[in-house]
Amino acid sequence: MAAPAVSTKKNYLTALKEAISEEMGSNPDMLCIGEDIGILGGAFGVTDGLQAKFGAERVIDAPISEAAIVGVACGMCLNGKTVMAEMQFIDFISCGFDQIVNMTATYHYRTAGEVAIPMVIRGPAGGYGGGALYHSQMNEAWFANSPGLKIVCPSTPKDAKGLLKASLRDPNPVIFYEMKELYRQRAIEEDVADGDEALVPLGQAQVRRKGESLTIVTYGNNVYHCLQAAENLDKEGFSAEVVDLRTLVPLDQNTILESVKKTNRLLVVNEAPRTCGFAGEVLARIAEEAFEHLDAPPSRITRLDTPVPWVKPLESFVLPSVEKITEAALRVCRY
Amino acid sequence: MAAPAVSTKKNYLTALKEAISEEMGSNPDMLCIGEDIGILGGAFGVTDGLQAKFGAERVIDAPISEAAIVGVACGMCLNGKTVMAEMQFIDFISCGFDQIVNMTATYHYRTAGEVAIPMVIRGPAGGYGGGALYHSQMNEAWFANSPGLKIVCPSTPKDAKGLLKASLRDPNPVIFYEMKELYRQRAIEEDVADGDEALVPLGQAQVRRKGESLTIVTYGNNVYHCLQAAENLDKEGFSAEVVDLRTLVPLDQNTILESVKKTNRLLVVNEAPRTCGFAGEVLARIAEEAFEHLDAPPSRITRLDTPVPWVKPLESFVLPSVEKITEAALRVCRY
Amino acid sequence: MASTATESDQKKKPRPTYTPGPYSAKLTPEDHRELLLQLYLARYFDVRLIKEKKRGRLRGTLYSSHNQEAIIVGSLFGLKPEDWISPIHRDMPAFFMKDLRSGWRNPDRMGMTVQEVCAQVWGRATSPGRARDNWSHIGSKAKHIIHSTSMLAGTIPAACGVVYADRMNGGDAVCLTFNGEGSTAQGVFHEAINFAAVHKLPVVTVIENNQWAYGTPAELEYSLEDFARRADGYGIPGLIADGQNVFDVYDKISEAVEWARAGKGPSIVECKTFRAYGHGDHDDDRAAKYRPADEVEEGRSRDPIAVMKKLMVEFGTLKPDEAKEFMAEGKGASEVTNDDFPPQVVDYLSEGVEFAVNSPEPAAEEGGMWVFKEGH
Amino acid sequence: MASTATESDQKKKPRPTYTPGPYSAKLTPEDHRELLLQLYLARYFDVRLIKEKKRGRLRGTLYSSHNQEAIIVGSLFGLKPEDWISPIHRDMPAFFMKDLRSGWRNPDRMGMTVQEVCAQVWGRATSPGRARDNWSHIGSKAKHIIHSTSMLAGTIPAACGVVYADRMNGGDAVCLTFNGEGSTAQGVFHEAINFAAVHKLPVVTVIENNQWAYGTPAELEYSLEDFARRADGYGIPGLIADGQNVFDVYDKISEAVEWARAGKGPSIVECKTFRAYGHGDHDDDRAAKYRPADEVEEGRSRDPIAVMKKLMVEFGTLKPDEAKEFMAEGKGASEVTNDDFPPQVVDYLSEGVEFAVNSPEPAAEEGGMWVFKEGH
Ligand SMILES: Cc1ncc(C[n+]2csc(CCOP(=O)(O)OP(=O)(O)O)c2C)c(N)n1
Ligand SMILES: Cc1ncc(C[n+]2csc(CCOP(=O)(O)OP(=O)(O)O)c2C)c(N)n1
Ligand SMILES: [Mg+2]
Ligand SMILES: [Mg+2]
Repeated sequence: MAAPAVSTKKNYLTALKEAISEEMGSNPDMLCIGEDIGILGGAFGVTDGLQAKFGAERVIDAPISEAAIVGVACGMCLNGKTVMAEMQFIDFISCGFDQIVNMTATYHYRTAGEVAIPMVIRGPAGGYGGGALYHSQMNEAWFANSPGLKIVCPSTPKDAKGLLKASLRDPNPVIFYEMKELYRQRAIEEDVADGDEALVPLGQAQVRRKGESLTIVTYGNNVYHCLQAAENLDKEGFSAEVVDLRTLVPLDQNTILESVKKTNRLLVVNEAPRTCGFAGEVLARIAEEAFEHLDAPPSRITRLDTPVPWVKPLESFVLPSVEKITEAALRVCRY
Repeated sequence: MAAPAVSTKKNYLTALKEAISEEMGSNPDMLCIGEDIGILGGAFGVTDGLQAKFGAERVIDAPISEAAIVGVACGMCLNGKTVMAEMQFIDFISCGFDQIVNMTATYHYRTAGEVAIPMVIRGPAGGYGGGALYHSQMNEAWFANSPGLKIVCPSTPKDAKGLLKASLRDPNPVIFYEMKELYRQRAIEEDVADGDEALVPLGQAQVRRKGESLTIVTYGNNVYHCLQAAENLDKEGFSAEVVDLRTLVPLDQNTILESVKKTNRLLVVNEAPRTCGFAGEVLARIAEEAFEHLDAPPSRITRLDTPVPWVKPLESFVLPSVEKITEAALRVCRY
Repeated sequence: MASTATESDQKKKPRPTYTPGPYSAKLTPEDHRELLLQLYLARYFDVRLIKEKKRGRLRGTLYSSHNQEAIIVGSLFGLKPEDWISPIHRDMPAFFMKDLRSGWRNPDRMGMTVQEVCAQVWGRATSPGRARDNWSHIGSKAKHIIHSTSMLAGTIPAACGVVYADRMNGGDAVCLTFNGEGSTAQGVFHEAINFAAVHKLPVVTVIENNQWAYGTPAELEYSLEDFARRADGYGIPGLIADGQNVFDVYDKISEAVEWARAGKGPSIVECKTFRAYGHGDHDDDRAAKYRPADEVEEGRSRDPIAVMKKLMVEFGTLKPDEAKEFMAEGKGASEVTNDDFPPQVVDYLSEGVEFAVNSPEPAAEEGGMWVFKEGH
Repeated sequence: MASTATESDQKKKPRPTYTPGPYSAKLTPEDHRELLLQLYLARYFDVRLIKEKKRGRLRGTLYSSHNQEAIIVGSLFGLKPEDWISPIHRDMPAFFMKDLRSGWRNPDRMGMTVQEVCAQVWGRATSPGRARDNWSHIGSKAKHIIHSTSMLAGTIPAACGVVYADRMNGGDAVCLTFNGEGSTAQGVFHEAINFAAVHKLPVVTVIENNQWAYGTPAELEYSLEDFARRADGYGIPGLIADGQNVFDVYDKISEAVEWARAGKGPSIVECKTFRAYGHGDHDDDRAAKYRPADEVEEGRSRDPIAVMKKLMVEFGTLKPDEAKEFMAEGKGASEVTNDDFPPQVVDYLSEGVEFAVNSPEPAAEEGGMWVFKEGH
């Protein structure tokens, strides 16, 4: 018997690391800035080895100053650079909020196109890990309501790499949500290409599972909850189509519309607070655009309108779960 | 012929001024803090005369430090005070963002009810005045997606006074959006009561106009655009019901539902960016809750997903107008 | 009978290694013993939690205050019960050490019980925040402890507000905020201290300068060596204390507190120290790589318990043979046993741990509660 | 033939009121004349706009730089063309005065044309930002001018980023950011200056201390009198200039710029001045009430043009009778006429105004454009 081939499959975190490293290698005008990204290699290790490879001038260990991190990055971009700015946790983005929504997001608009800001603000995001109020946030809706920002949230290693590379080549500021609970998840490891071949364009959703009875639109970690719920549905005789948005802004509305035109039912799932969250936005657009195609009320499963509490039972109570999604999906299917 | 009686009607700004002054008078534990609110009396004069009346200890001219203004107010509330914190323009709230969404909004939640923060953050908001990107914002959706904050936006002098008084008595933090274009608008002046009689409870929408053909849900300055559009609709043989939300969080869903159950058609109008805005939230809720009652796709007119540009033609291009609302309403009615 | 010191007497007497400052000079021998006990208590809290975690009884990250205990103990020792504090991640012992002088088991003490703090560490319903937020993110309005968020320096504005309100009410409470040196780079640090300086608010900003902010050395956080110099930009006093010497911390903090209570305004007290291990226990292995071994050895060379004992022996408030009891100093969690700590310390904390272990988790539905305060 | 000054000669010669600093001492008589002309130009811009508004040709708020022109002129005069600047609301003339030394009408000048700036004031499609944002919120990547938002101090981080990038590219450009004294209380001011200090970035923070931030006096913004002292908290130089004396501004800024260009890092230059009128023209009437009349009189007593002329006469670079020409100094917009300004100033600016007036408004559809950069 031959020895089993060594797996070349990569996890989500490695994929991100490769994306940054490859882009740094091919773009001499690219810099990275963030807290503890150099000497330490990042709280989670996404930038591990980067400073050794590209030097401290291009991989900057910043003071604990989120507003300066974003603002400095913005100035670098204004002067011709491409910058990856890391938030140690995406929750801390609130401390640099004004520099993002008012300085960076609007730069192209207010200069009538003179200035482009090719910046990616990325960081670990999302709940399910017991991170509590300030290490669990999904705050993408703040930025979706702030014109001028693209928003990306990959769910697989391939997408993590491909979308991050595409984001780093995009001439617009991108807020990039990484699902920290997926960083080292073995079950989702997969082959990931190198270089340009790895690119995944922004603005394209991906149908993760074909189905006829119901369209479930989601992104990030919730993709896996939805896929599991879809299996539960199978047992009840319903087949769910699961659409992974991948990019939230700009939204790939067509893929959702096409799916809904086929299934005539919609459930949207995300883990952000319900009111004014992105799930509501998807729901609203489909209600507007595909009203005639809906055979049941469009529905959403989201975090409750609460912060993310710490201990497991409380956290589970407020976040979407396979059970909650299954139940809601069945309700929509049986309507 | 007798001399005409002197009008006792008050404008929106005077109503706000009275609300603060009355509450300061009846609540010795109330303070006010903000930029230029004391010596100057506020950029628009909402706090005119307040420092002379209540002293510089209770009416604080703060440095240009929005984060400190909010955070200091939060600490005062933690220690038993009620605080009105003014943002000179609501646009600058982004500079105090973290202190609002992470420190203040969550205080009650993370202390399991031990601490309440009776704070009102208020400021001039909204477009239509040529204020451009940073003096025109309606950023209520950021806060609607941040659990723990109430959100209020009055459209009339009575509501301005009554809701501000109620907000100042509410034990929760409230973000209070004042429509600066209404501050001194003569056409909306009205009699405004004194003291407790003036109170308008939070969480109750107001039907501004009865109608049968269509429900238009809106708030703030857009109420007047919708009322004008409703008159245009009359001419076309449709009667629109106009619901003024007044309080966004908590939302008076019942009033909207009852109206939609009657009219079977929904148009939501606001002047914030479209994606993840509050108009989309209302639309989504009604699509979920009153699906069977809708005879036409629910629809929304919002600002385009752009900043608010400066010069008139550009500003008009991106903001809702009577024409745009009329057109959309007709489309919904004729569907 | 008076004796005159001869030259040879003077030679025999070793030169004191430290001269007590004006405040610490007034401490009684009992105070000395209490301070030493408190140092042991803080240390024991730290190593006990590490042991509990190794035993599998505890999840979550631990941010060790090992080697920094003199800052917590020395800062809190001179406060009045009604003073406020605002601890951060590395100050967990501060929650139950506040107002410890009113009696460790005094139910009216203006500090948390060790039970409450352990319940928080274990994530139990008996935590002051009912385990809704994690780590050091607890507090108590009743006990005058501000509840922090994760956002560093984020409570300094609240500290200003708390004492502003207190002053209006005729009080003279001071608020001590604890901060790592790295967090002084935050914008809100500047806004709050500026506000405090303008209004002469009694806020004392304690900077625990342990040379590192997670994986970033101090020189990449600030352009000067002494973080106390941040005070100069506001025209407020910026004191420097030896963070390994509880007497010196007590002296400098007392000076700042007196200044504050006298209405002279805020100040900054930088306490020089060194983080013994990783940023959190998840970082121990990496920290061993990113920090040079000699720097770590040098940084840990002055264990605050050892420093304290040595000084007490010098001052004559501890007998040399007593100093050889309870040898916790210089040892990590894997090396110490309960015998390395005074029994009253072990007992006190054990009560807290057992309380926590036996406390229930909060019910799931609590996750949906207290978003808003209802019914007023 | 050398002559020896007698005692009586010395008596006759009046004592100089100001001794030129090391940089201004090197300015030529032509430089003096150019500087004076530029002061007139800045002043004329201000009064001309007020007049245009009174004539009804202009809407929007005007933030007057009257009485503060020496700061703009003196700061910009020593810069290299490729240096960057970041002006704010009170610095409108800076946009077209940058690199004026390369020739007022030189098309390759690294500054905006007066046409462009006037087009912005009038809200025309020919504005550098196509009138999408208002007031001073313009800039030019090509001309090295950072585009500000309204959020005060909000461009200092970008200034850091711009010069960081330039340094990486081998450049030695300096960036000058202009700020009111009130805006130094912003958190982002602290974060950015701290960052600049750590990385020794060539950023010079000019503080125009005009004693008031809108309706709030400086003592409620800061606890010290000299805002230059903010520098002390970062260990960077904090210089103070007489903001009414263009030579002194030039000296102190040149010192800071040389320091920056030599790689020694950032600095702060506080220029003491006084706001002549209201915060904006909408505030003129109220400002007359909230500011004591004697304070205003005192604050305006040293008109920068008058100060300049007096010094030039002393230095012998302006003849006493020339000093009586073009008497704009000390007069408000309602009092001056075009005769109070040198004709080349009036002509230059008039070209800008006429260009603006005759420029089209942008088309409505532009409101929906350029949210994202497309097609890459
Ligand atoms: C605003 C903000 N940014 C980033 C973090 C992540 N973070 C947590 S602790 C830490 C380092 C803190 O260093 P320091 O202030 O020196 O305290 P120490 O841990 O050394 O005691 C960082 C960067 C945070 N908590 N808050
Ligand atoms: C972050 C922020 N908060 C508030 C304002 C509103 N505002 C505009 S100018 C101003 C006063 C500025 O004073 P100062 O910095 O001294 O400049 P000056 O107007 O005196 O030149 C204020 C409060 C703002 N533009 N940005
Ligand atoms: Mg530290
Ligand atoms: Mg000023």
